[in-house]
Amino acid sequence: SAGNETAKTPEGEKPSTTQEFKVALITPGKVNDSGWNALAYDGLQAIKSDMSATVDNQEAAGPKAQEAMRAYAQKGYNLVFGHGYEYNEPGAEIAADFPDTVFVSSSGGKTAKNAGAFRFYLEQGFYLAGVMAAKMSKTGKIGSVAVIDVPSIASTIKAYEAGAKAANPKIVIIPPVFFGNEGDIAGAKKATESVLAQGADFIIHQANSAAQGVFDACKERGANAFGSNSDQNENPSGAVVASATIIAKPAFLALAKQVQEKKYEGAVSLFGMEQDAIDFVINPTFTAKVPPELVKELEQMKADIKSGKLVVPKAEF
Amino acid sequence: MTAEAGLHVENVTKRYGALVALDAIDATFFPGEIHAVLGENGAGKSTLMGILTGFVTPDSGSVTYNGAPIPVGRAFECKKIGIEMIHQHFTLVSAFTVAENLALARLPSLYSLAHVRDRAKPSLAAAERLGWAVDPEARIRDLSVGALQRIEILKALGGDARVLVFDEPTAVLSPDEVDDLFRVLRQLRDEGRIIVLIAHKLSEVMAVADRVTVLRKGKWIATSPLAETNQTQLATWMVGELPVGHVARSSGGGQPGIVAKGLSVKGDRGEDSVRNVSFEIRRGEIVGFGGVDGNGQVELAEALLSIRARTGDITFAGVPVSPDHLRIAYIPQDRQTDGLAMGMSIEDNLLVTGHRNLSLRRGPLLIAKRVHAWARGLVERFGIKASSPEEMVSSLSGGNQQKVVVSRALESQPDLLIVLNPTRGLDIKATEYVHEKMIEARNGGAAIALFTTDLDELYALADRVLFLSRGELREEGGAAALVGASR
Amino acid sequence: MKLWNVAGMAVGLVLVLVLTLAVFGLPVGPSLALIGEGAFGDKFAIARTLVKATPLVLTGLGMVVAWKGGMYNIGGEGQYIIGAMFAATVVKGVLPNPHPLFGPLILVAAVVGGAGYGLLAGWLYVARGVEVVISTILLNFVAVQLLRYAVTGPLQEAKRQVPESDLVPKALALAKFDRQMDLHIGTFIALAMVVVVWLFLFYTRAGYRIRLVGDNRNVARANFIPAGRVQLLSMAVSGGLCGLAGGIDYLGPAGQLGFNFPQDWGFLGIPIALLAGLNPAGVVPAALYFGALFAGSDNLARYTTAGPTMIFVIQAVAVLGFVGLSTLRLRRKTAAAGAD
Amino acid sequence: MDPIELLRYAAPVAIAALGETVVQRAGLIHISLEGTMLTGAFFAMWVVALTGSVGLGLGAALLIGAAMAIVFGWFTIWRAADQVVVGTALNLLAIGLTGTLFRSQFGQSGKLLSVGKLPTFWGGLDLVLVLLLVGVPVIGFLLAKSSWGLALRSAGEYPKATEAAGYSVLRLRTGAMLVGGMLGGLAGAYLTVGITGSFADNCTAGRGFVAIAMVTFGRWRPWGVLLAALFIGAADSLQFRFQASGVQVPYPLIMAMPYVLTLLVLVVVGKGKRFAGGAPAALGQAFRRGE
Ligand SMILES: Nc1ncnc2c1ncn2[C@@H]1O[C@H](COP(=O)(O)OP(=O)(O)OP(=O)(O)O)[C@@H](O)[C@H]1O
Ligand SMILES: Nc1ncnc2c1ncn2[C@@H]1O[C@H](COP(=O)(O)OP(=O)(O)OP(=O)(O)O)[C@@H](O)[C@H]1O
Ligand SMILES: [Mg+2]
Ligand SMILES: [Mg+2]
Repeated sequence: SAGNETAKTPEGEKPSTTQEFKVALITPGKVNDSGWNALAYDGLQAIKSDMSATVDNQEAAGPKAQEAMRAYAQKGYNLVFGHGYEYNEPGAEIAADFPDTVFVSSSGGKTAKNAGAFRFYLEQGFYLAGVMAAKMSKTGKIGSVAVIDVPSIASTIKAYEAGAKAANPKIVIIPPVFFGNEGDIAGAKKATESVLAQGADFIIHQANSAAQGVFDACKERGANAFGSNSDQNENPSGAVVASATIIAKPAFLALAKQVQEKKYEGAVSLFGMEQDAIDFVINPTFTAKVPPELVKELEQMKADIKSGKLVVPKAEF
Repeated sequence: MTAEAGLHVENVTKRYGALVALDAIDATFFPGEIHAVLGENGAGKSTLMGILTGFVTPDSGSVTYNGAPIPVGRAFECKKIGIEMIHQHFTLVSAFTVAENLALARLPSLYSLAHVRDRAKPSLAAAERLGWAVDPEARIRDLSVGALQRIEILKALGGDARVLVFDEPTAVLSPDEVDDLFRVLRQLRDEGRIIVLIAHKLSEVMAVADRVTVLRKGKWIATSPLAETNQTQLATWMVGELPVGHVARSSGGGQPGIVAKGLSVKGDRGEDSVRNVSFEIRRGEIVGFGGVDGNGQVELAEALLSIRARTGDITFAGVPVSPDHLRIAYIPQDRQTDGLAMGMSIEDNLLVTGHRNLSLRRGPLLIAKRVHAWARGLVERFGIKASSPEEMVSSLSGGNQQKVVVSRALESQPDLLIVLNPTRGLDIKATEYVHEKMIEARNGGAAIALFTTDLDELYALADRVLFLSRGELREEGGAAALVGASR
Repeated sequence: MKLWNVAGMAVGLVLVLVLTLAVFGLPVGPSLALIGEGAFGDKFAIARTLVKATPLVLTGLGMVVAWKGGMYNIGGEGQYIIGAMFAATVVKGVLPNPHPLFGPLILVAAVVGGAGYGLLAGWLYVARGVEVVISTILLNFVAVQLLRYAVTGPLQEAKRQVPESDLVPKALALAKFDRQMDLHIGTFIALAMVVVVWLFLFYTRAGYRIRLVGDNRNVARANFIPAGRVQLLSMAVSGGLCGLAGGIDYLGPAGQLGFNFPQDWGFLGIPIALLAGLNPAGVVPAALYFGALFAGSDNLARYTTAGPTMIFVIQAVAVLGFVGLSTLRLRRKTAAAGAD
Repeated sequence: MDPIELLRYAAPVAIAALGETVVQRAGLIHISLEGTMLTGAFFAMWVVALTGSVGLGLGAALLIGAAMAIVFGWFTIWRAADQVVVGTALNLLAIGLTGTLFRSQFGQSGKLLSVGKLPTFWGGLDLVLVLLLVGVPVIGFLLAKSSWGLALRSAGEYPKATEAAGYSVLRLRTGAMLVGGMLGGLAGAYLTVGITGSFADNCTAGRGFVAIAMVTFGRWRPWGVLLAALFIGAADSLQFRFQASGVQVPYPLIMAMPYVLTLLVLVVVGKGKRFAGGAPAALGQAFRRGE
């Protein structure tokens, strides 16, 4: 149909076979942010290596977002990931113009025949972090630091707080502090210190590339931090006690396979611990300091989450 | 070459393009004398002084000081051997304190740790010697012009200069300040320095100079001990024979025009530039304001234009001047700063008045066709030498630039026309044409204020002649009045 | 500018580009091919070039008007954002009844918003003596935060879940010619504005006065032209054009407001205006040059590992190369003038 | 907040603004200060990551800052090119250069970096903070009283007077740019090897622009500029405090506060040259000899 007929293969690229499977990723930020965007990039690379697909990625947001989506579709890409809620509605709309391309956004609720969304249930990991923090906090206060107040971030922090409250109703939760600028490590550090100054001794973050600022502040003040998005337990600061991680590969591969096998139908799918897409990993060098009962309890909770016995709260967006 | 003490100028010539600013000038300035240099505007005084002090490089000729040639064209090195110039236009940083300005003028060595206070010391000591009370911490912008002139002089004295060239230091001073300056000049002279003084006012020259040299249109005219001459003689040397006879007098007694009463105006530095003047210009009359530059002409003109604050009344035809019922046109003194947008074309510069011309526009729009035709017409009628009206005004010669300013002002058919030196830089034919046009405007009922330093022009055009001297108006004419001889 | 100079400049800029690619270890041939393909490869690519050039034409025109009036407006970015926010406000207001006839009204709102923000900087200068360069830097920051506030507050989408405004309803979005192509009628609005601004500057009294005041304030003063008011006008027109750019990007390619809405088009108006020699007509080729460069380097970033940051290097070098080449030319000119 | 901590977080802006004070006093506006800081931040981090020596890192930042300043100066001072255009381009260049190098050196999908930091003493002071505290009075004194400062300021006020006094405006301005560039580089370096020990794309986050505004806020005086930077730093801390104690104000509005405050100060100070000093009269104007 129209999309593929008019699209040409760019010169200088290897000649395309009809079977060639092409996947693109569009991120709202830089893929070297060690967080949200980086994990999607890793997912894309997995599609490349495991399915020998042709992959490409571009950073495009705002007015450039739709243009980038169209650009890939015009080139006959089979699957275009838009890594954020902001790609959902436009994706569903553009999908109508490019019936041979599938548009999938990370989070969001709009679907079409060839457009949909998938969402990582990172709240599960954050919930467990909240439990651990509440049980281990000496000051009885815990907090969080994040880059901006967007729903995907706010929802994880809510889950962290819910976990903490569930584990210890008396725990004091310092409201999250936002530092506003993706790369601003110093800002993240200062924000963290303002939370620590309120007495918190456990901090979780959604700071992406500025996370080092959070860890650094925790280390200097002898507080504990949780890693997020990826496994940050080995951070040289030594302040990370555990990480709530997204394992992007299975989700990305699963979606790509569906598309390749032409089985994709616009849907909103959720990837959580059940799909091995989310995990909560305690820092091995820290295990000694964690009460064995707590380790056990956390393992049990993971199992309960997987079995559906425990449902972690999450916001819709 | 004489090894005599003093500063010797021999056969110096300086050209600017076709203009010969100095034509084979010889002059000698001796230690222990105050040597005045006289001449009309544009006679070449500043150019000669610039050559003496290294700011201007002559085309030919030599300058020696105590037998040795000076570092020609290198002001900085001239300063080192003790030759300093006090400029006509101050080079003071207005945001700085007095001490900072004095320090800045002392020979630079950026890395010396010398404190501002230390570097200002010699100048401040000189102030003390001269009996001037100077507050080193005062800001330049808070000072009166008289005080500024003193700072400008002190800058030079900080370096123990042996030759001091003063370019029109009295132009902005009050009589008391002038007297004080002269006291200092004499004191400096008595210390054995060479003092060169440029002044326009003969009375001042008579009061202080030991010797005078007169230049006219770039030529040496005379050098004489003061005792062997008098004001009339000097005036004649300066301006040549006085023109006599008038052309095309107005019939006189036109309708009432502008009446100014008790007008006082401040200059840019807050000095009293125009003091309590009153006069009338009727419609159909050209009133000429003679006098030397810097005596309040620009300030008075701008006050008449209502673009400068003033005290006193100005009425036109009996009602207070207001732009709403009065058309005013202006030919400014300095065409490059106030008259022309140098980055624009001839046509655009004509449009400065033309854009208000109702026949050239429809509502907010300018009608291009008519504008082009109109501009072409002006260019032709005024003989502006240009390939087309689209040409950049900056590529025109000075005279043709002047024609652009003059033509657009005359063309706007003003009720009141204020004109400063309208023919500066114009050739004879163009001058005649401009004069004709001004008379035409007068006959058409315009009231015209003509400020000019050119006697020929003054007498050729003005129906009545007044003289501006230090911001005051005088009725008496003649060469002596022109050069501000009378007090 | 003589045709010969333009050609020389173009060759110089291509050389600069080649050099940059080589310095960063990118294969020059294939990279240039990718850039060329991304900019002109097919109708889609050409459309992308045009769409990218669209806001640049408008912000470039905006800078031309301000700078012609002697106002060093570097607040195009803020004016662009505020313009888009005004447009979004109107859209939110008419959302229950999105009749296409509201389209012009929305763009007018964008112009008004940008003009108001430009006027603010103008007023700060004319009335309070605050340098336009400084005030517009600050106002750019304020605009970014206002946008963030708006999309998490008053302009947030109906469900109040994500920091975005609602998607512009189809009826109000700028018309497109081909659903698969990016090209929208905003591009033609921008081209029309070139003509309008050109007429304004050269065929109206107000435009004439802006040019005159920018060239020599004293002449204006000596001829009863209120320079302050004229400069305010130039800032308003300048801001209005940048605001229009924001409105068009909002109704066209973006379709909604979010944190990432500003893409530096406001800043890039500055080099565009310079490249155009402060001539409205010159803005078109200048914006096309940059539009093609961006579309091309986006393509380079898409299909190589050059990465998005490499694009900035290419853009920066393109501007510096141009400035360098033009000052070289200037110097030759002044050297020739000084000789007589 | 602990005063030393306040100083530490205010230091990047304060150091950059101190340099910018020198630059503006000489009549230039260093629009690419942001980019200069960013390259300083990156190169300091990179050199520390390679060599492990914080001293070398700081040295690298000084050098790269000077290099950026030279490029800016070559265009704007010696070629009289427009300061805004060149500055904008150099800011782009800095983002591109640091981003590209960062990726090529530390991986496409990024890495949280942690490199060695400046050692502290006396309860949190470090070499750079001491330098800042010493630098403010020293630069203040040099500007106000020394030969160099006097000549430099005259170049920012009335370049013709500078030349009449026998100094080269072009050289003075180039010197000022070197100081401004080195301090800009150092300011960036302090972010990466002083405060965080880490680098991320665009980690200066607009501090260079804030520094430019703080010079105006601080009325072109080193002490004033330091106070302005501390004020903004304190406002920023307060802002975080608000958030952490649950005060409900939309945080973008809080983040706009420093800029709005600066604007308000400028409106109040306005044209009043007399109120604690005004802008250098020739600020932002290119100087061409013989005009
Ligand atoms: N830099 C220059 N370029 C071209 N012409 C010049 C220059 N400097 C002076 N002239 C011309 O040389 C002539 C002599 O000028 P000069 O400044 O010496 O006159 P002056 O006697 O000092 O007059 P005034 O009394 O007005 O100061 C004038 O015609 C002037 O226009
Ligand atoms: N030749 C002139 N002489 C005296 N006053 C003038 C002259 N030309 C204009 N003015 C006055 O200067 C002011 C500004 O002139 P301008 O041409 O802007 O008036 P305008 O036609 O009302 O324009 P606008 O539409 O900008 O108000 C007005 O008060 C006008 O009366
Ligand atoms: Mg003179
Ligand atoms: Mg009017």
